[in-house]
Amino acid sequence: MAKIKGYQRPQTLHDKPWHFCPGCHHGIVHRLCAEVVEEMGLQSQTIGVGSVGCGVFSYNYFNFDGIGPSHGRAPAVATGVKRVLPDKLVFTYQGDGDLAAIGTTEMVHSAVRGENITIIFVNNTLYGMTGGQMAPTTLMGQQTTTTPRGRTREQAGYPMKVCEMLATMDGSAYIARTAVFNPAQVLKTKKAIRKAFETQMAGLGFSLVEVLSACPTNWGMNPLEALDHVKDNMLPVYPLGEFKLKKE
Amino acid sequence: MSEVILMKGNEAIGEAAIRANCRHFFGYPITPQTEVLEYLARRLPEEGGAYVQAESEISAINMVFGASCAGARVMTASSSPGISLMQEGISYIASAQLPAVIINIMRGAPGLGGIHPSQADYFQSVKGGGHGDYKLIVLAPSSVQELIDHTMLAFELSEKYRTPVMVFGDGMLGQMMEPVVFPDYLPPPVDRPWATTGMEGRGPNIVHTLYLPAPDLENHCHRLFDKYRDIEAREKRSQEYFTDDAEILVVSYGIASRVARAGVEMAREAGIKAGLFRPITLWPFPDLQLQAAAKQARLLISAEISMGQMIEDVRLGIRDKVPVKLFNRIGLVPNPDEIFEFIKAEAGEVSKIG
Amino acid sequence: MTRVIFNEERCKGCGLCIQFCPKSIMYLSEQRNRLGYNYAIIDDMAGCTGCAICALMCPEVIIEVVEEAAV
Amino acid sequence: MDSTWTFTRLVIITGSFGSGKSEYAINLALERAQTNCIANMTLVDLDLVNAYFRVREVRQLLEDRQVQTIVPREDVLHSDLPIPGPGIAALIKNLEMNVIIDVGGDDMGATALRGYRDCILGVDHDILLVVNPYRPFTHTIEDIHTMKEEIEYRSGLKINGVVSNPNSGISTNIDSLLAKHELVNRAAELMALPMVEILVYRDLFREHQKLFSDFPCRVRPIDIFLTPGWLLKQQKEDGKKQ
Repeated sequence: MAKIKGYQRPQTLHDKPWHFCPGCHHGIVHRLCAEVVEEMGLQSQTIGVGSVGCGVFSYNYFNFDGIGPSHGRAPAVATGVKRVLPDKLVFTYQGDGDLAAIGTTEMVHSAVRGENITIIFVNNTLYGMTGGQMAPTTLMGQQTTTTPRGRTREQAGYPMKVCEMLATMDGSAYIARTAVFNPAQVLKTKKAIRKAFETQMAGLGFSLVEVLSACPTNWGMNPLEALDHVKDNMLPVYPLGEFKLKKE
Repeated sequence: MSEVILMKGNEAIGEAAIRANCRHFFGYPITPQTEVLEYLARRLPEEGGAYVQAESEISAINMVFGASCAGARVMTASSSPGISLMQEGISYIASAQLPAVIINIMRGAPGLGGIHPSQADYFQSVKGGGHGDYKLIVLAPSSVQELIDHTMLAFELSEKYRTPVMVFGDGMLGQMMEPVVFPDYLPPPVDRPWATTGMEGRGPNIVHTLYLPAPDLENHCHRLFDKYRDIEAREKRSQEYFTDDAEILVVSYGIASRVARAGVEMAREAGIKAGLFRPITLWPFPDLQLQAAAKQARLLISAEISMGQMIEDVRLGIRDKVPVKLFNRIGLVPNPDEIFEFIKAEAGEVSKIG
Repeated sequence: MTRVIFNEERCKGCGLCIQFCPKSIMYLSEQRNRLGYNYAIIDDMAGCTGCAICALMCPEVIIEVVEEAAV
Repeated sequence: MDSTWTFTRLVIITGSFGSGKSEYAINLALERAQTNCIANMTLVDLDLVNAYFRVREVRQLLEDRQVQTIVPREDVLHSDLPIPGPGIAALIKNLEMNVIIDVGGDDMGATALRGYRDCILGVDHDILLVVNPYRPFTHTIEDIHTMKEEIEYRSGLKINGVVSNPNSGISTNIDSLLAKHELVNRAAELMALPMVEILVYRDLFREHQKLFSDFPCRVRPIDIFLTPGWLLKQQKEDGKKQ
């Protein structure tokens, strides 16, 4: 009885259960990163740099070398790794609090330097780990524990658009925003991650893939409602697409 | 390579790092340390190394964290306000048990302070600085030659114990020029089986500092402190001048210890039985050596360019058996006359007590 | 023939696989697994085309789709 | 060898970091003001790249000995802000004034000269390169040549004389001094620049006065102003022990 692969869990993921809530998109994005590493044959050549937030345990799930840095500093840590090991695949996995708030400096300047690393940026418009506080990417009017009456311009300004900003940097080589709210988008996200990793392995410079993601628990929705929320409310603010594509 | 060459302290640190086979440096400009960066920006590319001017000291120390994870011999340098920004990273480096060398060319503080020499980061570096239960080996050179020797020693100790080591200088040491000789010495290379270099031929390596279950954290801290006890047992270093019969023992480190030595020599010429005890490691503090050096002492003087920080370790070290007084100046390196006058006045007091 | 293998004990019952199954052959079980979730199951395995969209959407990575050659 | 060098009224002193420019500038200014009784002697601290050991630290001493100083204004005097003192351009153009400018080290320091280039070119001037081959980036003839070209490139000005300062601090002895002076000589020849003078610590000069009395170029005994005396003494004692 021959067994042919239809879909099989990648070797680049340890066989252990996630800590994520039901319907959390972190699981999908983790899996896609692992699949691309495996498909590119880079398991033994990859160093993943985690973050602080719901993605904090990424190094426990990925079956390749991993580092747990402090909050927001992953791009600096990845810079250090990459300058020592320029031929390896070095990527960070960061949420919107980690990347777009406390880690803004590190993110911007690794793009400015054209640091040859990849950032996988999971944007779910709030701080998941600490229980749903406002993030720089929180939508206008969105209720969080620190914007109990909804985000207002007077109090907290406007959502931060990471891709649009980083695409203006000469050092960035591949910048894309994707989502995972349906199968087609999941495939596009995987393709974008692959392009980002390929950009890095070709030495073209800084790459970032922003994945619009659901946080059903903190949004107060069931997983299916959360899919619609991404589609209906996040897409108008955070349009999908490739914002930068450097070739050679 | 035993040729004499005239070097500024900050340049000497940079060249020492290169001679020690350090090929990765991450830093941020700040007076009076900037020449370390400038020197390495010029020299590291010549040696095939990587130099990155980070966007902040916070980023610099985290680049050091990453480079050390990747198995490199790595260094950063800054001065007091910049070292404050690095404290978070230092705590992580200590917890993750990564080797790294951090140079602090101290300047006047608190706040923005001034650009003049200072020793006011003693508490910060010796007593913690970053969050949590950890220790930092702190070496206190007192000459440009020792900046070289201690930078090399710092690499050796940090790799031997997998712990961050700070070389504790001040603006004057960083800026002054002295003739130096680079020793024929190379910190021995150590295996780094824990490094995250890609899992070729092995399982995944993970470097992290998160221990959520309370017993895990407790065990982790005990492991760290077992190591620190080992360091305390082996690595206390100090130097002594005229301590055999010293009734007044000046305790001083770094640039201040050189002034103190001159002051002690003046006191000796004036017939006062003064001596100098110079801690070379500030942590671990050489308390046993201090006790031995102070066996004839009736008074200890802690001479520092701070408002009285090391004096606490001097008191602890001598177990409060001998009174300890403070001699200090802020914003400048004192003149030996000043220390001499202080010793002379105290000697008068001591003799009155009989 | 295609077979979808669930690691039912790790299913958190989010329902994304069910939502996107083009053949609508999946649903949540009345039973709860050891984690306490109603887990996803397939009623009519013969109707499965092996498209693996369920695996594509599953955030838990607990679905494997295999083809078993006829003996 | 040119041993009869005469200085113009504007002497600009350049060189690598730590070549001894500032000490030379102070010694030269004092000699010209006191021994040669040159009036209106002014020393300009244009070292905008160092934070310590600058002419400004001995400003009082200089003014007590008839050398006026131009240093950054009081509120930024002890900062690391690269702000030149006031009125330098006017000073350069004023033919009544005798001026020595102590420039910061390397091409980085020489950049500060660029802004004064046009007024410098309008008057008679000397631009001297102080060379100490014991310093890391002027260790070889090639390095010295490169240093000269970098300074000229950044300042937009031409160096017209070399000052030899072959010292390794307190460990300098007569043999090492003469050996490295020979290297500076060869560098000067290669660059087709005259040797203005050689700088020798005063005690070494005294010790070997005879040798220096018929030296092929002018010899200037040098006093040290910017390193504290106690430190020099200690360095000397420690040097002897080794």
